[in-house]
Amino acid sequence: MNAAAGVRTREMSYAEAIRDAMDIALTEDERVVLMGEDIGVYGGAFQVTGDLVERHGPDRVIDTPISELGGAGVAVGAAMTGLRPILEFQFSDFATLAMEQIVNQAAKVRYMLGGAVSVPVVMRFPAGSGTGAAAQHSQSLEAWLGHVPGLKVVQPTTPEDAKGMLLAALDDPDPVMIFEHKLLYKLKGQVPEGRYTTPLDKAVVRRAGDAVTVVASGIMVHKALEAAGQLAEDGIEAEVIDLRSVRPIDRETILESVRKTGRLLCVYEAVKTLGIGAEISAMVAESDAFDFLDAPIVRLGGAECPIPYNPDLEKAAVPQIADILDAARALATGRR
Amino acid sequence: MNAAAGVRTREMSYAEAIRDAMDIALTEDERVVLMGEDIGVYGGAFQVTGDLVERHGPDRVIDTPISELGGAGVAVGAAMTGLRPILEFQFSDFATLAMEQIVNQAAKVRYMLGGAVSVPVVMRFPAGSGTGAAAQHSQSLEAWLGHVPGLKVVQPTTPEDAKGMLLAALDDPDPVMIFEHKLLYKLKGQVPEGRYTTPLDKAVVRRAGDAVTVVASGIMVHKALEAAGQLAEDGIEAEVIDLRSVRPIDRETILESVRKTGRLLCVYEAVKTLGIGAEISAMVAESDAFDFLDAPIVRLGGAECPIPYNPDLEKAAVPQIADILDAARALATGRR
Amino acid sequence: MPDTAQANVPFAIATYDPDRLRAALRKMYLIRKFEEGAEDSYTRGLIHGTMHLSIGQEASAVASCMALTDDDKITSTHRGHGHCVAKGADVARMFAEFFGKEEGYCRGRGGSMHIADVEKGNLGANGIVGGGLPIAVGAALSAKRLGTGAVTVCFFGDGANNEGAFHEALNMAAIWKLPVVFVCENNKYGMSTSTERSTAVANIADRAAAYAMPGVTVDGNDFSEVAEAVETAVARARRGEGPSLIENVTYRWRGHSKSDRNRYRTKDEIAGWVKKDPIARMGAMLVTHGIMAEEDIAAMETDVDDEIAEAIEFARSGTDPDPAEVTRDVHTDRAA
Amino acid sequence: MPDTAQANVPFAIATYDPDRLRAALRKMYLIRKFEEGAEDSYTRGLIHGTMHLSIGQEASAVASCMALTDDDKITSTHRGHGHCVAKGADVARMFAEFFGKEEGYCRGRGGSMHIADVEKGNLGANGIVGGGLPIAVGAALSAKRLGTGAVTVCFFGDGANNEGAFHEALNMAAIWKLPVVFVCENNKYGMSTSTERSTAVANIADRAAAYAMPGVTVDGNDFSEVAEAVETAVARARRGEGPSLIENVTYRWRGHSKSDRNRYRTKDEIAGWVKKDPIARMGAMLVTHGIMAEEDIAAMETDVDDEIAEAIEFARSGTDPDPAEVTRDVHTDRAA
Ligand SMILES: Cc1ncc(C[n+]2csc(CCOP(=O)(O)OP(=O)(O)O)c2C)c(N)n1
Ligand SMILES: Cc1ncc(C[n+]2csc(CCOP(=O)(O)OP(=O)(O)O)c2C)c(N)n1
Ligand SMILES: [Mg+2]
Ligand SMILES: [Mg+2]
Repeated sequence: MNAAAGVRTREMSYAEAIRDAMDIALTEDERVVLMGEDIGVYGGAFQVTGDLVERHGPDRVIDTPISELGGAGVAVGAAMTGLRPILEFQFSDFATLAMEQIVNQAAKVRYMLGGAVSVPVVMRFPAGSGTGAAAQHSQSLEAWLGHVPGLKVVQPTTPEDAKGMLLAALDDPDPVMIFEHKLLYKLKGQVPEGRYTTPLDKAVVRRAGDAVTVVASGIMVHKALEAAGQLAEDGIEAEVIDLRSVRPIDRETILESVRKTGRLLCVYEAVKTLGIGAEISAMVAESDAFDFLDAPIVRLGGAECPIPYNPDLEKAAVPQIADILDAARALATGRR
Repeated sequence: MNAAAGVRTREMSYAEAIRDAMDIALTEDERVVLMGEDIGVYGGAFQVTGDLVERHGPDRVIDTPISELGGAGVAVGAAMTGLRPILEFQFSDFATLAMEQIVNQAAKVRYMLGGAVSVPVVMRFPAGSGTGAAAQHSQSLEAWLGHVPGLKVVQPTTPEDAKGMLLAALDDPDPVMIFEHKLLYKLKGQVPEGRYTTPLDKAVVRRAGDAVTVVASGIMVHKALEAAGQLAEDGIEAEVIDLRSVRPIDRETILESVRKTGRLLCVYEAVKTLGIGAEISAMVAESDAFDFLDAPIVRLGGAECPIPYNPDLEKAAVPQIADILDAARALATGRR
Repeated sequence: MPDTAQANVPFAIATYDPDRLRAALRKMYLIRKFEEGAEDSYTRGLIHGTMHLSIGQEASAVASCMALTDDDKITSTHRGHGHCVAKGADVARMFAEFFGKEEGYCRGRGGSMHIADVEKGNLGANGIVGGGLPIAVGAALSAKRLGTGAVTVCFFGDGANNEGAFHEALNMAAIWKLPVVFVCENNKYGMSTSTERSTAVANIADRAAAYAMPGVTVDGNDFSEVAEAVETAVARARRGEGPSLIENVTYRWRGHSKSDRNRYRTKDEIAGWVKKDPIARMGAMLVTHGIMAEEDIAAMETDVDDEIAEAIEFARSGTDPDPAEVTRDVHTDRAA
Repeated sequence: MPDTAQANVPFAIATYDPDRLRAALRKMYLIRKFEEGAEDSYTRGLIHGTMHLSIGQEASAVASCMALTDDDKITSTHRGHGHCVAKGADVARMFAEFFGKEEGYCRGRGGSMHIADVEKGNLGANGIVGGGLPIAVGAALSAKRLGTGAVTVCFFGDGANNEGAFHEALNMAAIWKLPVVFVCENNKYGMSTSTERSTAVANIADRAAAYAMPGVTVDGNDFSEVAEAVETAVARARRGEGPSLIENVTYRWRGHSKSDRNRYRTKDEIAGWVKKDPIARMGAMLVTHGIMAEEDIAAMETDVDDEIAEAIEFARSGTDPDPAEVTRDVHTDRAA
């Protein structure tokens, strides 16, 4: 997880790392603009844009009205004509208002026009539960966008990746959707200074092991790593893969691990049915790695309900470390 | 596929069967209203509502302005307060404008209010490609709604089911989303007269076989049945399951078949990645049926691109009978 | 309605009997002290999540509900505690909701942002800005079609007026002449964004002309002005003449939510509005017109303090939901 | 601009030199005959899918583009052939698109509903009603931020004016004073739904007041009136004074699309509008003012006929896309 040797790093939170990326982009490239609700003087609902409006002015850090569909469309139109907009949704749930522009326009314009134009727009979606904000402010909808050709969809899980992937997204000529888990914003980590990019299509092995492959996404990576630490005490070495990229999925990294461990556990916060774990499982089950499987593929996903308000219910609605431990242990020790 | 013995049936098209269901509902139940764009004198973009406005008047068969988000919200509010609205989207693609009301409101209101209210709304989505209408009028987005707790999501494939499932949806106290493939509207079949309901949560075996299980959804059921007919000539007996229900999935019918055949092919028109086949595959791979699998699970889904305009490209973008034949044959004859 | 201009008596005094006026003042105190109790509970860590307080806006909530019976409906917003109390909710069950208890209006599933009281006609707060607008139109459609005579008051904020849902909802209500009253609580800001920065017109009521409906801007801190405007609009709606738009100009004393640092407005501005306290003004009006004495008001305050203290106690000692029931009420129990 | 009122000379005659006027008339013929050629090709089964013809609306398309250079942008609609021609497209490449050929503007991927000509500033037709409105605002944002001086003309239909996207787009354009001109082509119907039934106001331009922008309703079949209104609005936009809304009242002679049975309007109504033929009126104006003789016009028609015939021939003999390339151009080729 550390940056390459020799590069100066600084401790930053995940939110600060994103801000740092945007600051670099705004400074280096006139075409970059930020758009979103209350991203100016308020600093963003999660204080991600922070003081950027003071540094770059309200013409570059643009507070929009509460108009998610229109805001997305403006970003798309601007991206088609020379700007490089980064659009912040205040909560990923509000993407439900903008799916038309994201899915019918941003994702498809290039294809529909036979390649005559690109749409270099970046959209940021604060996602996930755990804040007591209940059903309409806690969803994990990355699987929807993962189903849409034309989009790239990522879920960075560390401050370093959050910065590197945002800069990579800005370099990318096509629309990139970034899902940021709200509970990660305060997570600290070492972050390389200056400009660097992190690939948008590569998973990464966060912990090596041979007993079971755990593919986790978003905040579940951290829970999986904690669980793996505890499993190691029992002599079970779990390999933890941070999915990072929802579209495209880094097939090879996952298959390689499964060929080694023969056991696969997918962990994600989104509703289990038709969440990203379904795709990972299916991808493995139709690959040559199928023959290496020593046990059924297990998925731990969110409960089949909206996110409830009560904190105990809220916890019960998404996988917890104990659930991962139980599932991984059963998987690593059962069958064949 | 035939109705129970003794019941009078009549040949109707899929569109006529839906209209018949709505006619019965409008006649029997004062609370039923139809809403949608050009469903009145125009008869609906696909002539599904037809002459219902003449029979039941414009207060019951309501032409809305072109306001998909608002229309969905009006239907939700009406359903919460005593009406039983059936909302027609002109094309399922336009649901992208209404996801907020469908997903944040219709699906969640009951849960968020602790059960204090139900939202008996039915929404109909003409879906799929094959009409030359290109990327923004040809999508298959049922997997999105299949990912949303609180919704029931179905894809009827015969005139009989189209009628029975719509009547069942109207009887259901919760929101039911019906995806209708446009190319099926003209399909003819025997349809029982009068009122009957077809379960919203049951798959059905359309053809029995023991060599390979083909789970198909929507229009792919018909392609799979054609393919199965050809396979039988080669002595390969495919079992074809019509999924019918995307949420919830009828686990038992599928697992039972896989336990028998040991081979599973999922066929669906939607984009392959994160389409319904991913969930079916994952569901099987984490079940006890995993141990019965003699070969990797194969999925045939749409290409990873928007639906193109050119007819040959359009065909290349979704599974065709030849693709099903190839895949089923390879699966039935390969491995172990 | 009495000719108030001639007598130079405020509309409210001329229209409502003293008991109703005293009850209205009491409700305003109940809201104020409910909010203070909620804030205090939050600050002491007894409540999680976030909340949006309506202190300073009490006249708008209470006066807007004067024209309504329990059969009439309201739709509310994220800043909805006041509306809920105004429509007749029990503060004990409201607190129980915030404490996440089974005794709460949403059995602890909804929390502040989804508080509802369906029996009294409050269809619910809404976490989606503008989400309630089309739902209110749907409730009005039900009333019209089913002939219940009910009117729906739709509360929304100035920020919501730039959502597409506003436009679509008002247009549909107008073309169908539905019994709904749109009450915009213009408290000058949507989060940090002033109406000057977000909205192209000076007064939100100016937009009524775009829907050919009456629009009026009133002093939202003047109980009588608000009551008069809403009574007029409700009467119009009951006569079948269609919707109206009323803009109550008011101010929230507190930050947008708990995370607001108030960087977008000055202390002076806040202090100026505190001087326009709607409760003090209502009290003064009742004293001036001999409906209450100062001591009566003091006694009322004490009484309300007691009610709030008891309500909090009730809530604290409520029943915690069972995490095993996390998926309860996703669907309607059809046995019930 | 010349004082046309005094001289009693139409604005267009006083403003444009004879060559431009003749070229404008020629474009109107080109549109008319393009549509007829498309219709004929469709009827003869040479083109699949559907299409929306703009016969009868040629003045609106051509006159609205008079004020624009190739650097200026337009966004278009599903009824977009006329806009495309007006902005300078080559009809041969347009036909090639309809025939699904590689030589088409979208290389056969887009078809009629996505026809675009990015080099000439046409950002594309749109299959989503209202979809182009925020995109146009985005293009205007680019122009303003990058200081290009370009103006965007946003075409949309009367039906689109009830979409939320309309509201959000016009509001943002207004608050940010962006160089965009909203041109509503009010042809009385959105599909089968008349503006009387869909829209709360009599004139769509009445809604301009809701965005504090100038709004004007003009005879959309009068070339000069339209040109004058758009020139005024474009000049205003170039001066940095912000957007305008222009409503061109016009009529489509043909059905909405190929499946329309015209049950919502009378033959008389259609015949009445055919008498107001915008091309005949433009021709008459040019003859009256001595810019063209009748014979010149006849010769022009023949010339256009030839161009159309050649264009269709070019299209028919074009290159069919290779189905193996179905996923090409989903993403930008970064090597390029
Ligand atoms: C669709 C949507 N967008 C954004 C938000 C985040 N948000 C919650 S309240 C709010 C401000 C709303 O302003 P206004 O309508 O004026 O109501 P007020 O808070 O002033 O009462 C915002 C932006 C949301 N909840 N829903
Ligand atoms: C969002 C959306 N809703 C519905 C449709 C289906 N549809 C296509 S054109 C049309 C009518 C549009 O009317 P108008 O904007 O007046 O344009 P016109 O066809 O009259 O030129 C409709 C309903 C669509 N394409 N997109
Ligand atoms: Mg406000
Ligand atoms: Mg029209």
